[in-house]
Parts: sequence; structure tokens; C-alpha cells
Amino acid sequence: MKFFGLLSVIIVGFLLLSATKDFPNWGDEDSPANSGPVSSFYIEKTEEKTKVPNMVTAVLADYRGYDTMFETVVIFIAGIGIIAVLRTYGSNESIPKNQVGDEGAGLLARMTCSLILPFIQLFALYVVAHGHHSPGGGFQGGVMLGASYILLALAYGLARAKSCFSEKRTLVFAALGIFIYVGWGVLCLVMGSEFLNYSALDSILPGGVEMARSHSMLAVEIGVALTVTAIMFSMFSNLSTKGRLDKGL
Amino acid sequence: MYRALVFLLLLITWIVLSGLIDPFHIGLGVISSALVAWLSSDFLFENRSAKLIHRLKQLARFPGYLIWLLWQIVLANIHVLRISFSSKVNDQIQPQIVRFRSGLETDFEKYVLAQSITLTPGTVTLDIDKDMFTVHAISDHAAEGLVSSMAQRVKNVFAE
Amino acid sequence: MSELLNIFSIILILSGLVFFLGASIGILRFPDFYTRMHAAGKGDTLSTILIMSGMAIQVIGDFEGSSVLVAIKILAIAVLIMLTSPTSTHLLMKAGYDDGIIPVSKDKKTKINDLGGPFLKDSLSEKSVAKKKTATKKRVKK
Amino acid sequence: MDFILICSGIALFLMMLPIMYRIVVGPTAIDRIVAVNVIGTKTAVLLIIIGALFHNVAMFVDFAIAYAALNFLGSLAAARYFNRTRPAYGQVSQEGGDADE
Repeated sequence: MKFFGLLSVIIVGFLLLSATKDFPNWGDEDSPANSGPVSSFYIEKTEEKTKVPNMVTAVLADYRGYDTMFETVVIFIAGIGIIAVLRTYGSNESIPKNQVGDEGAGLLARMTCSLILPFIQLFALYVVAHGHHSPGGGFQGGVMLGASYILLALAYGLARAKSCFSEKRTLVFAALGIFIYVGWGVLCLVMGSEFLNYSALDSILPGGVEMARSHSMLAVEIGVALTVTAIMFSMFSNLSTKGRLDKGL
Repeated sequence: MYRALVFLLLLITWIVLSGLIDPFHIGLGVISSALVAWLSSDFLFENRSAKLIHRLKQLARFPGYLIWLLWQIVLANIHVLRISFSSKVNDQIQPQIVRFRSGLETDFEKYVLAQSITLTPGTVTLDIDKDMFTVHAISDHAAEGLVSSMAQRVKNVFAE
Repeated sequence: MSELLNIFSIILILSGLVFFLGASIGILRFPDFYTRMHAAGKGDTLSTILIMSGMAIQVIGDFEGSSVLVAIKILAIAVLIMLTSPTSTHLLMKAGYDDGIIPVSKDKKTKINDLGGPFLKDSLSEKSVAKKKTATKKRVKK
Repeated sequence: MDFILICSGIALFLMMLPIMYRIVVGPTAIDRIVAVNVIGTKTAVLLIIIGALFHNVAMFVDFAIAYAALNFLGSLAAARYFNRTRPAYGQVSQEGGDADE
């Protein structure tokens, strides 16, 4: 049986590899992706219209704002789903003997964690804030920030992490992130333009229409980062403790 | 006091990370550093009773220790390299567990000693129980090098 | 000047590669879990530091605009690895020790050494160590 | 210079192959995790070398920092998992480290 598995993997791998030679070359001008009017518009006009050097961020947070908004909502729903399935309230009698106690991972892990944790958090905020200039943005920064709290929970024990980032606070932040994103879109609506059309905000934000779009992308990224952080930590604490949120890994 | 120190440290880190010196990004940096300093400043400098001048003295002595440590790490690696390339590995290694008391008091001193042990000649810290270090050593040579001077040096660095 | 820096960085990178070769051969050849851990924890960290320093010198050698900051960032990664790698080595080894993986190779017994050391006041007796060993074994059997 | 960088990158990759062997064979679960940890550290180095090849180190450094930090998180989680919830080695541990040979 194992042999057939190996055989099928090899055959499928061979077929996939043999299909790669039909791909267009790197940077081929005539490839289907480049021949249409859409991508050339992004490549030529992004910098001039939004003042954002990294055009991927502009496409993600501005031109395809709806897409990113609902991606964030998907993450939110995933987190809510895990809470709905796993979270148990009240009964504590089913904790196995060898899982009692949550004192963390020992002296060395605690010290290392305390030395690098603030810098990891700062790095996460840097990734969020520099989505315009470097690869990164709300999702990546949110994952790093969530990972810093997971590190805290692993090294110091879940109780310490919960005193920093309680369950109530995770849910509030997760909802707040979505609220910031959608609220920004509604703000555009109120200012008399379409939903998520940031150029309507130039009367509120400084620096003209282009900078208004740039700043709006930052605001939207912050919303995404809040949701991702909260959902990351909520998922970890629910999965690692089987929904009891007191003792476990 | 310590919170302001942490804030300054984080702001310098931000500037190194970002590399963009304009008011907008520096402003973002100030906001982020303040946020992190507010959220988790109590992780750095766990023992806050020590005087600042005392800390500066320790900081001045630390680079010398670090250079000595790096040299020890290089020696350690040559040792492990020689073992791993020798034709009979089993004859070269004498695995053993070593226990000793370090005589160090604060957590940070123990942390520095444990990390140094793990980084140097074929020895890994297995466990720290209060003052008692349990160390796994790969050979007699490594075990001899262990207790000779490292704990004393760490103690000297963090002396009053 | 820049030729000299270039050669220096190449030497650093190559020596890092040699140490990493030692580590990977050690991981392959050493007889038991604990000794493999030594190879993994050591050659790994030093070779990372060496290669990172070489790359940092390389980046400074270009010398345009913010390259110094990038070099500092590369060194920061080396420091990060120097802090975290021993900790993870220690943690994984401790996990194995507590789980009762016995530190013996095929024909060798691991000595338990109570070294006096400069600061030892009272050393543990051989018996108490043996007791701890059997306790861990029992836990595994359950 | 690019030539040396390419060579050292390839050499790094080739030296990862013995560690790959340890991941596949390694008698204990912790052996595998140690090997994964080593490969993770080396991936951070490899990312810097790739960045230098693309003449864009400033971008790849950020990946490398994130990778190094998350690598530590992974091994910490694995260590706590094996320490707390179950023995990594089970009954086989009675025969010692080299049970397979």
C-alpha cells in the first residue's frame, strides 16, 4: 500500500513538473497576465495615484479593498467557530492528572522570552506600519504580534498571558479590527463617495488625495492586524487547553 | 525611570529597523514604542531595585566576558568538529552528567551562566534547580573545561 | 580596502560552512540523542554567527545609503539566534531527559559525575541520582 | 562574489541533507524536532544569502528576523508538549538510544 502511495506521488509529481515548461518566461511581456489592461494600469499608475512604493500593498488594501475586508471577516469567523466548538464553561473535573499546573517552561525559557518579547512586539508593529515600503502589512504583523503572546503563554504559563490579554479583550479586539475596517469604508460613504473609496477622505486627512489613500491603507492595515492578533491568540489558547482556558500545554 | 529607559531602547531599535527618518515614520515609531513600553516594559530589567550606576558597571565589564566566551565557543566547536570527523566516534566520546553548585544568586546571573555552558565545549545545561546545575557533557575534556573558570567569571562580571 | 574586507568576509563565510559541516556530520554520526544534541546546538550557532558576520561585512562593503542599518539588522539576527538557540537546545534536551530517554550509547554507560567545582558545598550522593533515574523510568512505564 | 554566494548557498543546502535523514529516520520524536530546528536556523541564513544574490538584502532581512523568532516559538512549543503531555519515546526508551541498530 505504501508502495502504491509512493508510485502515485512520483507520477503526479512528474506530470506537474512536466507542465511547468508551458509557463511563460519570467517577465515575459506577452504572457496573458501582462497583456491585459488591468495589470499594466496597476504597474504604471500605482505610485503616482497613491504615493505607495509597494504596489502589492496598494492592490491589496486599496484596489481590492473588498477582498481584503472579507478575508479579515473569514479569519474572524474561523476564530469564532473555534470558540463555538471548543470552549467549555464551568466543569473542570476532566483535567488529566499530568496536566495540572501551569508554571511555564522553566527559568531559561522565561528569561529568554523576557529579553526578546518586547523586541518581537516592536518588530510586529514595524511590519504593520511599514506595509507601504517593505513586504508586510496587517496579516503578517498580526501574526507576529499574536505569536509574541503565544510565546508569553508558552514560557510564562497561560495565566500570565491571560492577565495581559484576557479572553474578553481578545474578542473585543477581534471585533474592533473588523469595525475599524468597515467603519473606514462607511466613513468614505458618509463623505459622499463609494464604500472604501479612500480618495473621498482628502478633506479630513492631510496631504491631498494621494496621501489620503496612503494613510487610509495604514488605518485599514491596523484593523486587519488587530483582528489577526486577537484571533491567533484566541485559537492558540482554545486549542491548547481544549477550550477550558485554564490548564494545558 | 526604567520605563523611560525601555522606551528609549525601543525607539532606537525602531529607527534601526525602519531606516526612514521623516516626521511621519518617526511619529509612528514613537507611538509604537510607547505602546510596547506600556504593554510589556516589565519584561526587561526584571530586578528593578538595583541602582543604575551599578548596572553601568556591569555593562562595562560584560564585553570582556563576551569576547572570552566567543573564543571558548570557537574552541568548543573545534573540539566537536574533531570528534565528529574522527573515524571512531564511540571511542572519542565519554558522555556524562555533571552536577555542581554555582554559588550564583540572581536569576539573570544563572541565565548567563546556563547559556554560556550551553554555548561552549560539548556541554549542555540539563536542569537548574535553585543553585544546582545539572550539565550533560560529551567528553572528559569538555567536563574538565566546564567547572574551571566560567562560574567565577560570571560572578566577577556581576559583582558589586 | 574593500578587497581586504571582501576576503575577510569570504573567510568568515567559509569557516562558518566548515563548522556547519561538522554539525551536520555530527548529527548524522553521533550515537545517542544527547550527543546528537551537542552537535546540533553548537556547530549550528557558531556557524550562523560566522556566516551572518560575513554577510554583514559584505553588505557594508556595498556602502550605499542605509546599508549600515541593514548590517546592524543582520547582526541583530545573529544575536537573536545566539539567545534563542541555546534555550531551545536546553528545553528539548530537558524534555528528553524528563521523558526518560536514557543517555547511553551502545557499549557505554553514562557516568554520573559529581564534580566538586569551586562553589560546591555538599555534593549529591550517587544513590539519590540513581533514585531519580528509576523514578523517571517508572513514569515512562505508566 | 555572486559565484561564492551561490556556492555557499548550495553548500548549505547540501549540508541540510544529512539533517533531513535525521528527520526521516531519527529514532525519537525529539531528534526530529531538533533537526527541524537546525534546518530552521539555517533557513534564516539562507534567506540572507538569497537576499544578497537579488541585491535586496534590506527586504529579506525582515523575513529572516520573523523566521528566526517563529523558529524559536516552534521548538519551545514542541518542548513543552513533550514535557507535559506524553513521553516522546514510550516503551522503546528502555533499550537505550540506539534501539534501531
